[in-house]
Amino acid sequence: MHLAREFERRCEALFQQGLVRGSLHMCIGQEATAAGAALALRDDDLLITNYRGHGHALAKGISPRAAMAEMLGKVTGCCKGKGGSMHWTDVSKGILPANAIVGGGFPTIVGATLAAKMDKLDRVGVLFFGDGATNQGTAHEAMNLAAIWKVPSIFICENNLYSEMTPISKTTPNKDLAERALAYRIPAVIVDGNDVEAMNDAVCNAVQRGRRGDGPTFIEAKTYRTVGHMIGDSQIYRPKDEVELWRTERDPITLCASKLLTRGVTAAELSAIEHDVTAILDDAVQFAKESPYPELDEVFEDVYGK
Amino acid sequence: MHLAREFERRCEALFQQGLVRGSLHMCIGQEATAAGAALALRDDDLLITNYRGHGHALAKGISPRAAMAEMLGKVTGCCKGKGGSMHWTDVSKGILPANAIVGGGFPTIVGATLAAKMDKLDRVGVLFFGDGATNQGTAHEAMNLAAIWKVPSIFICENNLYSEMTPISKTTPNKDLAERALAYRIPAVIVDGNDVEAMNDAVCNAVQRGRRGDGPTFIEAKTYRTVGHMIGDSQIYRPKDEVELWRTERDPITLCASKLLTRGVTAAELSAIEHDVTAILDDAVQFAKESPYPELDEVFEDVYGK
Amino acid sequence: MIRELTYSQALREALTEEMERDANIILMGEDIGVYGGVFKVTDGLMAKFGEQRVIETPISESGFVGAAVGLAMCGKRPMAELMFMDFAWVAADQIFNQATKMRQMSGGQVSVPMVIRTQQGGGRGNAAQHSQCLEAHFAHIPGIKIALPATPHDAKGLLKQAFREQDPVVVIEHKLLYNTKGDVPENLAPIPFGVAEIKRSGSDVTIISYSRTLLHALEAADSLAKSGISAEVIDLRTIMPLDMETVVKSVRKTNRAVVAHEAHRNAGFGAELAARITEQCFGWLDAPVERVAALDVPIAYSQPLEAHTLPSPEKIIAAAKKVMYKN
Amino acid sequence: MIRELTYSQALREALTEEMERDANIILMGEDIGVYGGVFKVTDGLMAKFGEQRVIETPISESGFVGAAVGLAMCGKRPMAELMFMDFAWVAADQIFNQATKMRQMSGGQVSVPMVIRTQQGGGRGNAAQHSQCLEAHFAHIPGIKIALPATPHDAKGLLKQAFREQDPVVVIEHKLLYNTKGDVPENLAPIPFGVAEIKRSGSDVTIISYSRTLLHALEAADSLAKSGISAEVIDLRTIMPLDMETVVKSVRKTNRAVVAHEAHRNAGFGAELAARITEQCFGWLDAPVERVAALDVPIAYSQPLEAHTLPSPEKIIAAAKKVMYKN
Ligand SMILES: Cc1ncc(C[n+]2csc(CCOP(=O)(O)OP(=O)(O)O)c2C)c(N)n1
Ligand SMILES: Cc1ncc(C[n+]2csc(CCOP(=O)(O)OP(=O)(O)O)c2C)c(N)n1
Ligand SMILES: [Mg+2]
Ligand SMILES: [Mg+2]
Repeated sequence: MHLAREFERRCEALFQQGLVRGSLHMCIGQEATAAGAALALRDDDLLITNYRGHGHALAKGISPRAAMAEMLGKVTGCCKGKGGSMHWTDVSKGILPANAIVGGGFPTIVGATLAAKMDKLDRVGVLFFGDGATNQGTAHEAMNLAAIWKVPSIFICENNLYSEMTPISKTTPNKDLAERALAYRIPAVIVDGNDVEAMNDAVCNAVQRGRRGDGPTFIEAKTYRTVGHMIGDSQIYRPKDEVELWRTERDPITLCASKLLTRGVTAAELSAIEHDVTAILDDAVQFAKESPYPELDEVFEDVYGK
Repeated sequence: MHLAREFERRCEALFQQGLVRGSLHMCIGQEATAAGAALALRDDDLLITNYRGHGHALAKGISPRAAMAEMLGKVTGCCKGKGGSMHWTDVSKGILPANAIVGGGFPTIVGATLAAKMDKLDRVGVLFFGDGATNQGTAHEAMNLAAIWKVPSIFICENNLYSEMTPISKTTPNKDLAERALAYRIPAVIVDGNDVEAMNDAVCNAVQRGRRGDGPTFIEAKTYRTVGHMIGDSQIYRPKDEVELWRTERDPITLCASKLLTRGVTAAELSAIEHDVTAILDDAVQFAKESPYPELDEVFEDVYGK
Repeated sequence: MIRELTYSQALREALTEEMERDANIILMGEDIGVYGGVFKVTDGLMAKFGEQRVIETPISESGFVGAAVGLAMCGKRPMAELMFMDFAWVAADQIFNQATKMRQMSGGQVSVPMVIRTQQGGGRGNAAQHSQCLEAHFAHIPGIKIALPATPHDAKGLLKQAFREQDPVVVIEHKLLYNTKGDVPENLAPIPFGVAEIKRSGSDVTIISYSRTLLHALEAADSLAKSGISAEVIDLRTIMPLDMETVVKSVRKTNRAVVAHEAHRNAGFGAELAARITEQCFGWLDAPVERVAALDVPIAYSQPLEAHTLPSPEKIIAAAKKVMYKN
Repeated sequence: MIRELTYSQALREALTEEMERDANIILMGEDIGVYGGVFKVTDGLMAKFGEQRVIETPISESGFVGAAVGLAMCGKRPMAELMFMDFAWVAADQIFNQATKMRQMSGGQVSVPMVIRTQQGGGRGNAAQHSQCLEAHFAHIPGIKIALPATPHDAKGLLKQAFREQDPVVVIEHKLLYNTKGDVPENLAPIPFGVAEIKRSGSDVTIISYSRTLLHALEAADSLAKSGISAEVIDLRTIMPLDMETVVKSVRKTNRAVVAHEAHRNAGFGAELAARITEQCFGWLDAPVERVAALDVPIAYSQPLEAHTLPSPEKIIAAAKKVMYKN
């Protein structure tokens, strides 16, 4: 969680310097969904995330160097600089290309887990998506397919109450998006997405279901991004005290840290983590900055196979 | 109902003669859904149907002459011969263009009824679609929109157990498709679609809700087509006795006739209807046959407005 | 009096004036209300016209584009905003099978006077799923009109006209144009569709373009002038309807043509233009029509790769020199 | 030994042989199982290969085309059948934003070796939403290959090859070809993509075509021969990759070219062909390239209107005569 948060803080700074381009969507405030889920997964389990997926991919094990180099568009990046922030991929860690089309990853995770089922592998596939994504038709088509094909897809909805700048109350009559999954008879649970343990429990259960061959699970993780949808977002669409509340009282990292302290982890141990993260990111940023851009002819590569 | 059935029988014969082209999708066995619904509607209420929509449009008042001429591609057809069987339109009767893309009409009926709501008209809009159509993403997007915008859309699902040649058990985990609407908190009812009175009751209720401003309703009409999906369908995908059962014991016209007889309508009155229908259709076929084809330059008309 | 506006201000003015003129105009799209749209084009319109006329939609492009078709068939004049052109594919059935065909399938009984507003293009590091130019897809399907304004002036005039058409119109903006500035007179009339504008006259070569690439073409023409090449620059403004008359007249004068757009080269609209120019100016052409376009590869995130993929003034200059047989 | 098969038999043979060869091949589509598909191409395959490998899907084109993308990224070779090309728009995001871009966005880490099989075209009275030809849309987006077989022989050979490609391939059939017959040798090898075939040689004019229109072109060539005009007919077979070498060689010999397809003319693939031919044969051309294509109007149901809209041998003959400056 700390790695994800600090990674994005670095990206933010690099964006201001003009080194990170495009749109930068940060997951600050939502890191527990990623950490809780990833702890339940093996390397060969699959992950498809979206434009707000840095936390998920880092938790699943993507190299911070390759990820940071990707942010700077360098040839050493995880996508050779071609994908940028929104398309991180690391097949060796089960991370399939992240998707920047809202709802776009739904059918893909169903296919990916169908492949696993056909090959009698016991791996599962996790899809992360937002509350807004449940309003896309693909979400429904794919959940229905997952249900009838009984594939080990784990649909994790990060319900952060807003799709971009629009509050959920304007876009759906449902308060709980888990209702949507029930329409396909997919078991659905609602968890506190800012509680990394609760998150982990829910995903562990889903993983077990999946590995056992019992089919898909839907997890609605209630959470909140405490930063704008993207850099530059003025956030005029939501009350400042709502943000403040989540930022102070509901911050997943703080919550986790306090829990750990009560359980006997020392403050020194916690700040050791912070130091490690700083070292990792110093290294990653330096690596990324020093790496070269791809050669121009590289554009013709990876369009078609050889 | 009788008109619809006999109309299609004529079309079938004309198809065999090569006068009707394309694919012909008949609604034989399902006529009660149309009749029951149309009786609940005013002329200015809207209807969007699909490629299997002859019954709906005839019940809603399309002229048999114009409809038959359309089947023959004549300039006197309801769409000047341009639309054919799958796109019947009669705006004067509230019949918007029928849609041949499965799921295609969902968003359109929502927009059409939103217009009515904005204009403070108390008219409603009915969409007919099949069980298979509920698996299209548009169905879900549109139902969600209808729910949040509280528009007077009436979604009538003709669940005839098959989407083309595929039984519903293969394509969805749901037995009752009404479940799908509940995911958007749209009130949903299940009715015997072969019982014209039950159908009418359900639609009347939905119409009242719509006119009152209470928003959309979903009606699942359980029914069955006793003919192939299209002409030429060998029907190898379903048991013969299943078809026979529906054709004999569950036929909506027979059921309705027996009910009427028990209620004092005479056999003579019933056969008078049959005679009327024959006369109407004789006239329609003759009119259609005698009508000219459109001039060739007509292809350039109705592409853009003037 | 000269009045400078940005491209987005000009668009906003068009929307405001049209909504004031016609109560049937309704705007629909993601985040277009309170926030005013991610590119801020609809800023303030919800406050002014209310939530009934400025509707913040769920992320359901098929759903709300299709709803616009229904609204349009029932007497409204909806505008559906696709935040990025790339999302047109999510709504493609509703655009291409529904909106464009309703009039014809019904034998003229219904019309679908709706506007799709969207923006396209690269140059900002948005990568492959957020940088595409898709006007050729719209051009291939009869039943829709296509405007691609390059300047604030034309953005306002064409968008105003879009709301007066009887058919679906797609107004395609460019993400890198929103902050560009230009003169927009106070009482600008709608600009009729199908009327190209000669944005710069010249005698040696005709450069035909639209949208942001038009600015590249003008820049190229400046440079070319310094090398003694006089380029005429035509802004098509709408590609459906297409003003071939202006193009043909110019090419018959210059005997050389370059077409330039940001969409991919293969099966791009430039191919149509090149084909038509050749068909209508065969005897006049001193060289085959040159096409400047994006390379036929997905748009990469990395800045040097993206720049290498997209057209530029330099590529237009090279093409113009090529048709002049100069280096 | 000569063996006559219909186009659908040839396709079925290709599927059978490929599925026997490669256990990773999976077929998905509507009604393709027990019923064998509405055009009967997959008849018997479910019985032979089981429900695991021949999957009858719900009517969820985005869903199952997208599932094919996921399967392909994970080592399978799925084929997704779109019953009509017109439904490509329902699945367009999954085709154009996902399947075609995954390899590039991931920097080459994944590949998407999937096949989309579909059929397109008019002539059967299926009206505007079931008669379109959309190959140009596929051609405009890099990352996918496009085959359009005109004969049973090529249908089998190209479909077999489609399952050996490393990338998404769309195999576009034509609804009026399924019952056509032709020789298909017993052990036909896959036909490599990007190799056009001269289906008839000639010296006066080159007619370039593909899919069903190729048959029109051959018919036209027969007629033209009777008027003393010797037409060379090239079948492109795949338009991505595109074998310009064969085309250019022929046009440099005949000095005249007609391109013919059933898709709409405006921004159709014929424009690309005309543009490329002109670019590469400018000094050789005695006349501008003529394009034969569907009129730019939605396809009507009524038989005379539909026939008037679509290309025909007569229209190709007229075009050939035009480039010969004869009537
Ligand atoms: C098809 C499509 N429509 C719109 C967008 C623009 N967009 C990007 S993120 C986003 C909001 C998504 O909201 P949600 O699903 O709740 O996820 P969150 O960003 O809150 O995590 C939108 C509308 C897109 N990328 N794709
Ligand atoms: C998008 C799309 N996919 C597929 C088809 C082909 N098709 C036409 S009817 C049909 C079956 C529809 O089944 P259902 O919704 O149950 O309606 P029914 O025909 O049984 O009334 C299919 C697959 C189509 N027209 N549109
Ligand atoms: Mg959200
Ligand atoms: Mg059905």
